Amino acid sequence: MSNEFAVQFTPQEMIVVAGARTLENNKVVFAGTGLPMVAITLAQLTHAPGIIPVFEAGAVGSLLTRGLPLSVGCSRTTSKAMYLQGLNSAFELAQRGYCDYGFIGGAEIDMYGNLNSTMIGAFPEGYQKPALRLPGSGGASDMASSCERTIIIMVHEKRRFTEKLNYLTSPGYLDGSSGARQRAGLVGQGPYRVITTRAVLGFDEETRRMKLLATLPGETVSSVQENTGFELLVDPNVREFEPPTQEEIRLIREEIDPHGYFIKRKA
Amino acid sequence: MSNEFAVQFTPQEMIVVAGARTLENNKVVFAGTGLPMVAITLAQLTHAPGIIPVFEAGAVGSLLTRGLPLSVGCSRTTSKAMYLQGLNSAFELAQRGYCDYGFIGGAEIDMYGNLNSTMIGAFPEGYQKPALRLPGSGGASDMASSCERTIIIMVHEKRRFTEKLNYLTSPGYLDGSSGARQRAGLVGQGPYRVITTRAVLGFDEETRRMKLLATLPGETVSSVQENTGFELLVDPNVREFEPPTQEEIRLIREEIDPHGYFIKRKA
Amino acid sequence: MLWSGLSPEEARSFLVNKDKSKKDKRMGLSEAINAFVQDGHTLGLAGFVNSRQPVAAVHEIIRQGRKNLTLAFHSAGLSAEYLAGAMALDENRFSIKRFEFAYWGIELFGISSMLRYLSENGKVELEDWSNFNMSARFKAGAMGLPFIPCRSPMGSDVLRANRSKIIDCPFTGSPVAVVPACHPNVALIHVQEADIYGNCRIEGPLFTCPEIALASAHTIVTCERLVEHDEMTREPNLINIPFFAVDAVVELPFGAYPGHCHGHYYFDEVHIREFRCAEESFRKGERKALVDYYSRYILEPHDTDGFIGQVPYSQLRYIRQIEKRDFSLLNGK
Amino acid sequence: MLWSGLSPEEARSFLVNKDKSKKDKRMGLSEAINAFVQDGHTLGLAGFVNSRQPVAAVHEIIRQGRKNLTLAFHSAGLSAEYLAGAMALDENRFSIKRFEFAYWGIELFGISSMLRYLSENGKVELEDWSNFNMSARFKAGAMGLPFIPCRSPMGSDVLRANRSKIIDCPFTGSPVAVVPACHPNVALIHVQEADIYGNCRIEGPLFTCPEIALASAHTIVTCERLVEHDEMTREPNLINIPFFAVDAVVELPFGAYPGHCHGHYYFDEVHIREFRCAEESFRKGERKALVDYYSRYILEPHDTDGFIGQVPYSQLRYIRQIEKRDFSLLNGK
Repeated sequence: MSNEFAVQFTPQEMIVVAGARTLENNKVVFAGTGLPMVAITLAQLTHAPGIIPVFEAGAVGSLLTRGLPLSVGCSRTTSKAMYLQGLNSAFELAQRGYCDYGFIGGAEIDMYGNLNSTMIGAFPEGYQKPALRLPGSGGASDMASSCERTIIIMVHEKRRFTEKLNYLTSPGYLDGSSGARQRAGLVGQGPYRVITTRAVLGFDEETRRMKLLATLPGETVSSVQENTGFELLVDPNVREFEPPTQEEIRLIREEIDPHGYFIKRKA
Repeated sequence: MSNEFAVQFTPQEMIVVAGARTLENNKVVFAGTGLPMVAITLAQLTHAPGIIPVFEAGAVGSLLTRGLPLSVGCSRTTSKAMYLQGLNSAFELAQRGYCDYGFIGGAEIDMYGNLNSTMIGAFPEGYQKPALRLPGSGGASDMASSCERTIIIMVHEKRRFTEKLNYLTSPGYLDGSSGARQRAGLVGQGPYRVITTRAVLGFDEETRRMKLLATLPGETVSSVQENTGFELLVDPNVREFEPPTQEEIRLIREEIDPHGYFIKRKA
Repeated sequence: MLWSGLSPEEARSFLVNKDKSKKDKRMGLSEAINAFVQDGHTLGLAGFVNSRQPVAAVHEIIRQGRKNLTLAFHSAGLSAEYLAGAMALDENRFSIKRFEFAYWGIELFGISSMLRYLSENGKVELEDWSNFNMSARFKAGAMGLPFIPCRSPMGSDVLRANRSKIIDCPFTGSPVAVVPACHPNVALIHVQEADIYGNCRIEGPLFTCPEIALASAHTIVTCERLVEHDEMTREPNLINIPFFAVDAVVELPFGAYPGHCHGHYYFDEVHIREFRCAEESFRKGERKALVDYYSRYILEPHDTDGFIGQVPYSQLRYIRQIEKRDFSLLNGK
Repeated sequence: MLWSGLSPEEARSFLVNKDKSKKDKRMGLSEAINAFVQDGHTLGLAGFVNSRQPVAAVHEIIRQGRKNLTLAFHSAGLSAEYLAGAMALDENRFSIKRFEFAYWGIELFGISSMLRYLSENGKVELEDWSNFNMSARFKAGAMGLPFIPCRSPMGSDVLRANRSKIIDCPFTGSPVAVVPACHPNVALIHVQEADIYGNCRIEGPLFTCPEIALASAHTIVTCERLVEHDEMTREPNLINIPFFAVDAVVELPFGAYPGHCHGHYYFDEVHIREFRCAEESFRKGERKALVDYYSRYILEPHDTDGFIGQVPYSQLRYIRQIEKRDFSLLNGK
């Protein structure tokens, strides 16, 4: 039964399942707060028990079996940790090359996988008085800079998938030109996947433009494009992403986030 | 009785006593191996129990009551330590300004308090094939660079007190010109005292040249000058340094270095 | 070049001239804040988001009132939020001039009402950094370096919104960002354990607390409990902040409440939501809830014990219980 | 620019492509040296002077023979001495091309016979650094930075005898030295405790062992004892080297003998003097004592247990006793 597809699930549950499935076993994953933590926990409980999480507050290699952390600085990130220092140490591990993936979110994304989590308004002139002030980079821009690849998790709305960011917080492929990241001095290779409430996307190797790889249940290539503020490339083998299994949904609802901290029961 | 002067003592014992008396209570002293460790132990056991030693291997604030360390990396440096990291941490404390004094030695010294502990031979052309190769800088040059003041401990021989060093390992006042250390990028103020087997010396504030402050028992201004390879300035108030007390000698011989590791019984 | 707090040269000479002896540094919180925190100062806020934030110290600063502070931190939640709320309520009594920071929010509990209020109304200067940037700035300060290289976030607008520079690596020729040291006038740090001399033992993630302590001119430590000096030195490898980087030690159980303190208590979600609701209604134009909150929990109680005394015992018991139960499961002790 | 070992770019891509999974890394010492140490490699020698030096690993390299190695360390005693002695005895079997170092001597036991022999005969390249320089170079490597600033020893000849550069601080304008990262091909590290995955717990001074492990392409750890993984993770704040920086874990009691290993055994002065006498007579032209020493203690025993078996039990007992007695006095345990 448990490998049968679930019938009812929310977009947040779908995104967590898609995120978890994207993670390879035995890789080092530098995780931002919120949905990435839920997805890593799900992956550790299913196909990827050997994932090695890194949290910017300091914990490395934890098993997230002590209750879902409500923050990357919370004590639950330290369960069975194999290294426990602080922010400098965690970011230096990424800068050195120890972190295969960074797993982050943002408020806006452009076609080259650059993210904004700082402000809505005019930059630089309006920086000191933005229309809407967001929390700021945190460690996301550092993960995007120095983890070898980045996995991005986003709510898929047209205003968030935008031609031009209000502010570039976390570097993706920058202007998309060949070697742009290297010229800027970045060491990681850049964005690998964008997991959204509607689709799983990657990036074209030639143009570094965002490319639709799979549509989530209920979506089509054109529904995804309609909800995207720039033109998507579409993979010739674009496919329909498999829905969550009953077991995945059970794990999320009963074991990982029973109180619905990050995964609300209603969409 | 114990505050009476000792009658018999060796030059090494005298130098350790002079070194210990130079140390102020409650100051942070970054100590090199050998005689500086003995002098700090003696100071902690006499007038300066609050001295805070720093050892480059990592220990800070130790009480040297667990037996004389035979190395700055030895476990005896960690007794009652209040911080215990590694080399980077210790040198960073000095670079930051936490270390009032660095306490070091060398094989050669010039009139500006620069030291050589690297090689005898022609530099740079003979660097790869020196006439005599010494152990090298170790942490001495770092202490001389970044501790606020430096106390130097030396065997006083003419060939060691030289007009021109074979190699400048640990910076003193460099060429002696005003502001030379600052122009070179050094943060500490430079040499404070030179404690030798014959004398206690300081530096003239105007010229930064070495200046005789006190002669050790058995020495005179001219005997010190004769054993010095450059012209010494002589303090107008030059005095005779008081001999070791019986108690100081007892501490050295019976409590601090009973096996004579650093303080040989014969000169 | 603006050096908020101390310049590298000032920071060095301040420390050189300071008494670094091992002495009893116990103080009352009010006395410590009064002695070290002055108008115009740059404060280094330690902790991380809502974990081990120096909440008690921040409340005391609000009680005493200060003007034109600069706040420097990587990621803060409650400590920045409380200070900003005090400014929002009465700028003549308490004010902040400038923020140097990477993230300000309350994670799970939402984005910051006060960051929105102050910035969208143009009331403060903001300087934008990444978490690594700010951590590296404190680290450079702790190391006695005027700057340190940091490879992130190159190519971003963050580096255009701050004082970092890009140089070519003298060895590889590749571009690399360099960030200037940060030397706050005063560091505010909450830890689990300290001795009377200021040696501190942090359990769990260290965040950037040791670096902030070592980089600052003065450091005020609040701790859940004082431990005997002999107990502290029995395991020197566990001492994270050495005594000579600390100026005041204040024993204050629940000093990070309503935030989280590893091994002692978890977040109090109930209280944090109460505070955040009051702030959010202020941002939307309704002052009363926030005025009431500050009166009841910060200004009228006079001290931390008074604040904690206002919190229902059941909440305190619950947050201790869930934190300690997790630990006993984990550690088998 | 010469990058002995790996350049920063090579070091990054090597690590990126490496399997970093948590797996059982126990190996025999001979297998580990054979797998990772190649001719022409740069080896990072951890420990400090004669404390926690990787003596057992170094002996095995001598047994297997290697050519044209570069040795990088801050302060070494025995490990450099043993390798250099092997070269002095037979350059066709074992040779060192280059040293990057700050101090090479045996402290109390005198200056190095082998440094004198090799350098005064012009047999090796030397690059001179300070202890802080070398520590900072490993630290830059561990941090993933191509260089790091270091304020010492400015104005000295040391900085003229190496590849460091002086730049003007981009913020203060003052001159500051910058030193290039050091990424050895292989780090050799001896610790007290490790688990089978390579997590290491160091007791006492850390020296620069964590930085060297994190900076190197491969790390071989020898340990006094293997501990259970669950015991190791019970106190994650005490883990100094994380598993993914380690490639081989070899349980080898007395792996730093005749040097000192904090908490386990003190220097064996008797044996160190025996070795040093043999070396010093070699330097003065008499080969036999050194040939005999290497035969008896390194080549014929085949492995570390064989070497330790050649040492009188009374010496082993004594050095354990004085180290452990000191600890029990100190810690009351």
